Amino acid sequence: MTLVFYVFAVWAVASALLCISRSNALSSALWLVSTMFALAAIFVILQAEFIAIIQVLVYAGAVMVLFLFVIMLLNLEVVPHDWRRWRGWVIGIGLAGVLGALLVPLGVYTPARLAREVSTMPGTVDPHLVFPEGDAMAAANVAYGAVGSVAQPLFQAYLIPFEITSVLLLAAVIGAVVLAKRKL
Amino acid sequence: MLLGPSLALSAVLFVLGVAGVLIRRNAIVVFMCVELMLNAVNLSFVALARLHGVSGQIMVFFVMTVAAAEAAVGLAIILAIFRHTQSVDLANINLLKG
Amino acid sequence: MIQLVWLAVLLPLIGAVLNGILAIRRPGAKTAVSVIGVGTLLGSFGVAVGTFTELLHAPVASFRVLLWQWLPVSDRFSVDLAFQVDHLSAVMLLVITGVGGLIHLFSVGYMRSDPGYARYFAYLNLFIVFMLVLVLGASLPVSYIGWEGVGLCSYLLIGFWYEVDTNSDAGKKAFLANRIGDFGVLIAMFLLWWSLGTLEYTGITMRAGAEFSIGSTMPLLIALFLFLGCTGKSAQIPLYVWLPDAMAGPTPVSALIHAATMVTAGVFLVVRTAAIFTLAPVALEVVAIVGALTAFFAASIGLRQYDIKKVLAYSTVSQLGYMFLGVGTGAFASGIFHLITHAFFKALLFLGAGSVIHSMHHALHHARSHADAQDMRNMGGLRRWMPWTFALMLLATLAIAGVPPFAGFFSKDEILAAAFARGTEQPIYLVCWALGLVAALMTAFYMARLVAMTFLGKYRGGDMSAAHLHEAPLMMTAPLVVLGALAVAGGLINLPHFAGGHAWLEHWLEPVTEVAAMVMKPLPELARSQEALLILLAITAAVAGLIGGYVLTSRTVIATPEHAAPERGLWRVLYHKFYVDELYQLVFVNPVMWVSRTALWQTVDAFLIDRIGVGGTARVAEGLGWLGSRLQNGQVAFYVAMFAVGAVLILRTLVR
Amino acid sequence: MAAFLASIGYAHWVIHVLLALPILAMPVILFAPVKSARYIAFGVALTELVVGIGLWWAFDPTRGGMQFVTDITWVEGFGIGYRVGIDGLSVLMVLLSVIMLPLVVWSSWRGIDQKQRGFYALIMALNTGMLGVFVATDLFLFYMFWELLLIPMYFMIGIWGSSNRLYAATKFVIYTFVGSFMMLVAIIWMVAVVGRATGAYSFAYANLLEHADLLKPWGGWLFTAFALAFAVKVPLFPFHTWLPDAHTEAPTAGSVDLAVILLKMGTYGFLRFAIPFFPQFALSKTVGTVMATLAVIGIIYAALVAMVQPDLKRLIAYSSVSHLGFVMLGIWGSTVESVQGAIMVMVSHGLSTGALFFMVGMLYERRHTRKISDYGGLARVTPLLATAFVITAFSSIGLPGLNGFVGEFLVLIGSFGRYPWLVGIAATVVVFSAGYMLWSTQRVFFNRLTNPLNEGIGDLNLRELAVIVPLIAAMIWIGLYPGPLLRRTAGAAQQYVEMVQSALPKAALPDPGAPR
Repeated sequence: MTLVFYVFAVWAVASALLCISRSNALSSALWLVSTMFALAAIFVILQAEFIAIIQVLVYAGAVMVLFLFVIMLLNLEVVPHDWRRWRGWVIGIGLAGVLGALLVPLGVYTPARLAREVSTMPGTVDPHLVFPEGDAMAAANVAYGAVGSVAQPLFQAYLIPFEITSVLLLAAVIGAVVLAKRKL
Repeated sequence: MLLGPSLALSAVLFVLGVAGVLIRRNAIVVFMCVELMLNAVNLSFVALARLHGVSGQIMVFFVMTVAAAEAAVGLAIILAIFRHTQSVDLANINLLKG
Repeated sequence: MIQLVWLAVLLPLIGAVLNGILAIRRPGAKTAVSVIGVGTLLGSFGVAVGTFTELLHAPVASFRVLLWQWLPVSDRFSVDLAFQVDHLSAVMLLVITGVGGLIHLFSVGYMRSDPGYARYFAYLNLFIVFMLVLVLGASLPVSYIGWEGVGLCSYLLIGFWYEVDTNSDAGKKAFLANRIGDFGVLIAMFLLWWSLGTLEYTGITMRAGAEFSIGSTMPLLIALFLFLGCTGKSAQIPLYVWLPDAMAGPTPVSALIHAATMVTAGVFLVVRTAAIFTLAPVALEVVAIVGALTAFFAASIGLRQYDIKKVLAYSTVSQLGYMFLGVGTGAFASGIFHLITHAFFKALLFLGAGSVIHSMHHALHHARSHADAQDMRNMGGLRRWMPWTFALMLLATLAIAGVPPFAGFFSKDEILAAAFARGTEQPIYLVCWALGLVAALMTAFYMARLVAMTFLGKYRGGDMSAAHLHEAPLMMTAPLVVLGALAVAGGLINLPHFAGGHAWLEHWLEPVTEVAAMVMKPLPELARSQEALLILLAITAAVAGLIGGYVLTSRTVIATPEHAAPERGLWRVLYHKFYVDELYQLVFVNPVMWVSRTALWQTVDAFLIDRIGVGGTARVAEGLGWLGSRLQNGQVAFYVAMFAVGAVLILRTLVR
Repeated sequence: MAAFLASIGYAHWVIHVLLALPILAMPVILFAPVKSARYIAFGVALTELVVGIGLWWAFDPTRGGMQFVTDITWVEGFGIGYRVGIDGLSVLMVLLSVIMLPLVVWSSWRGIDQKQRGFYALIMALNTGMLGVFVATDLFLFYMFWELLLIPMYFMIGIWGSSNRLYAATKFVIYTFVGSFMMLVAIIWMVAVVGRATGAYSFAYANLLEHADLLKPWGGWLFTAFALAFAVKVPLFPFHTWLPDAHTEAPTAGSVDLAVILLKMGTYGFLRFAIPFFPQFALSKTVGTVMATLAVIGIIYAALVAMVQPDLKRLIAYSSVSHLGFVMLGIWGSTVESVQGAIMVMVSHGLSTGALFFMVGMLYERRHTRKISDYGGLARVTPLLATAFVITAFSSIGLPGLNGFVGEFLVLIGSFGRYPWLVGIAATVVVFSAGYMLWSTQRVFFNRLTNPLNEGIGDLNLRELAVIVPLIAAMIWIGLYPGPLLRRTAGAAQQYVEMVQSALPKAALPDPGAPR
């Protein structure tokens, strides 16, 4: 299982790197789509099947298509060097490096270690005791199926945010129409 | 069970996203890098959802809707700017300044 | 009558107010104004005579008339507006109201044709009010009201014809010089109150002896500061510059203020606070030296002046020097005696000059010539047209020169004798005596020169104007005659022993000066022979000066100012008053002006505080604002970088 | 008279009426027709005068401490109350502002032609603010009135001023505001400290004064905060540059109010708040010498600078800086004579400088210029104005027999004990003040009339005379018979000096020679 994870991980990182480095906007868009596919796969590995599907359908499908559409619409000629001057480069890489140095070590966290830090009782603690929700999710997964286990809390506990997102989307649509149309 | 590595992967992707935003001049590519960063965050959400329960996945769900909305509006703005200045080069879109 | 002494002050005050109203409302009503003006003066002269006679045979030497509490601040400091009527102030009261009255009478004639007639009398009455307050004041602050009040009136009167800039400048100069003197009196008052706890004259004389020891610093300080005030008011060496310029005022004003009354205020103050001065022998020496120096110095300048009033002005400064010399030697009575006699003959000289100027002005006006009515070089031979004025002026000249039978001789000789007597112990007084003697010679010389140039020889003013010359009207010559009589008889007041008298004034002033006399070593007795020698010396000096002056002036040909040869050498220096005015302008006035203009106003105020302080803070705020605006430079990447830096910082703190 | 006042319970309602009347009059003036604004304002001013004058008899000088006291809690939680009262220090200032109000309104009869309603409403607001400052015995109420004053003054200078009025108005407000916001911090700090120690939080002056010793550790900082706020208002030497600008640009009414009352708030503040709260620090050797030296520098510096001013109003502004330097010297002289002298200078400076500004305003109304060089030889054309100006000029340079001398003499002789050298230097101002005043009088009135424009200007009319004559009468009355005024402030001055003596070691306060 972990071997498959690493394959997809490498695939995702490689395509992300290429997405940044391609000078042609179209190719970098396509490479981004490929990272999304890699991520979808990883989601499946992490037993979040519904999210994986959504990732592919909504994110890769809709959003990236929108990007491609806009890139095509503007048919930008390939800018030979799309990079910023070297000064911008140095700052960019530098900051990214520092950020990476801070974030990547988080990878060392295993559930057990996380549990120990979170729980106040001394001594090693069983992660399952500290994070009961994880098992409950697994049970729900089994009981209502992959989609059900997500849908059930979505329409009960998180109903209000759900409605708000619909309003947000409405606003976004109107905004996009107003901004993009030449004359109303 | 894969928590550590997926967090590390999410960190790397996030950092690449940040680098992309800082380096690239093309507005749309910068935009895409932002999308990449969002994906990285989604990954860490999902990874931790294993521990913290389904609320992690719901967060991803919401992140995606927000990302979609943001992409739509962002691209509309870029379109409007492009129509005005025939270029998407971020360096010389700097009217909004002190 | 003594309790009603405030009437003497109230009457001229009412006169001043009434005339003031008339001046503004109906300046034309000349007769009403003159009646009020002179009437109130005669009234107060009557009160003065009444108080004097009552005081003559009053049991007590001094009376305190309380009007009201002026500054009731606390129990340890409460100044009453009270008048002190004692032997000294009664005498001064008589002199002021007497001579003042005569001068009021004279100015009725002199100022008749002047449009500001009512205003003039208002100021003159106001002057008499303040002079009386000064003399009668029971404490230093009350005298200070009079002290500055007379300064105010002299400012108003000198600058009476304010249309001409030089006149108002002269007025301002007089006031400022007086103010410098007043500063000295103020400091003396503070020192006095903080050391003796009282400002009343009686209190000071009583407590001074007990509190201070002879020669200690406090009385010396107080005395010197008081003397600074006196030099300002009585025009002594450092601060005399304003008196010659004060001649810009109408002549009766010069007669009243700058000869008879105001300028003697300094001598009066010294005698009044004699107790303090005697406790500081050094201060007395300073007074004597300054007096003698001024006498000599002013007399020398007087030798070469051509404006008749300027000559008399310098003569006044020199005679004041004599008074201070007299007081400086400790013979206070002789100082006051000379003050009185000087008031008589100097007022006479000034009024005589006034008549001359009046008729010259009248004549030149008719002849349409723009010659200066006061310049002696335009006059000459006026004897024929103005016999009365000539005779009286001659009389006064003999008096001031110190020819025996006249008043001047006795008072001046007494001062010189006192100086000589004191000189036998302290040699410094010998020098003063010598200076005094030479000054007497010079006084006689320039007075003779004055008389010769104006009255003798032939008339230099052109025959056109000669036709209109005439003797001054009776109204003006009457006061002259009275003053002439006083000038002659003045000596009787204090006829010294060798001349058969019993020095009445000296005994009269005993109660005032006895406290001082106790402290000071009495004047050593001069041997008969020495005394006779002194008298002889004084007479020869007087006569030699007179003859010299007459002979020299009548022999040289005097050219009218237009084509007079420029002065040369020593005469030029004398003519330009040793360039003292220019020196003061250079050393004091200009630097103060420069300092306050550039140093203080431009740099400190406008630049330092306004530009740097206020403007500076404004610029700092503006700079900070500009810095903030630099952050929003429109570059999206720059904003994201800022985000990233923020994120890094937060993470650094959290992750650790 | 006192009996009559007691019969109508004068003591209870007088302060509230004095404060409320102008505020109530404001809306009436604003909504009245333009022509009648002046008359309403003048009517209110007269009633204010009639009501206020009663204080002269109602105030009982023998009884020390506060009179006409009222204490209504306003904000329960913080102990802020509507606490007012008058004592020896403030009775003269209240009377002065009450007397000045009708004169100010009447003097701007012709001068103000546009937006009259706004102008008179602002005068009313200004007057309430002024009275409020002097009667408030609650620190919060005091601070509120203190800041309330800035607004009307800002508008008055800003709208009706002359050429660069906005610069002067903003400078005035910012200068005062920067100075006084530290004071607010200090007030709150004090109330907090005292509240915490005694349990009850209250802004009352008496309560804070009682526990003043609790504030000793912070005495230095707190005093500096108060001192900064008041020094700007006084104006003490380095903080005075706003005054000449504010005066030259303000309309007559504005600069009279500014000169007569606003400047006194600073010195009143020192006497009432800054020193009694922190006597050990305020009157210690170092602070005392520093403040006294600043005061004397202010006296001499302002007099010297006044000598070279081309503009008449600016000259008078600098002269008031010099006069107020005397008040500061008097306060720090800390003897009964010097404190009484300081209060007397506050009153007499108000009269003489107020009169001077009125007259310059009248000249400005005729010739619309303040430059001395534009005038010349006016004595022939306007004898009345010339006589009035000369009398006021001599009163302002301290001629004995007029009001200026009384205050200055008492200040100098009172503070001579503690600062002999400083008083010696300060006394030289007698020469400089004579210098600048006579020089300007001569160039305006006593020289040849060359400028044809000056030919036509008319002399004072009846209205203007009615403004000036009472002031001159007051000057002569105070000059010759200041007894009643001195008696009224004696109690408060005595109390102040006792407080000083208790706070200072005996040696610091010399005593004059063997008393009478």
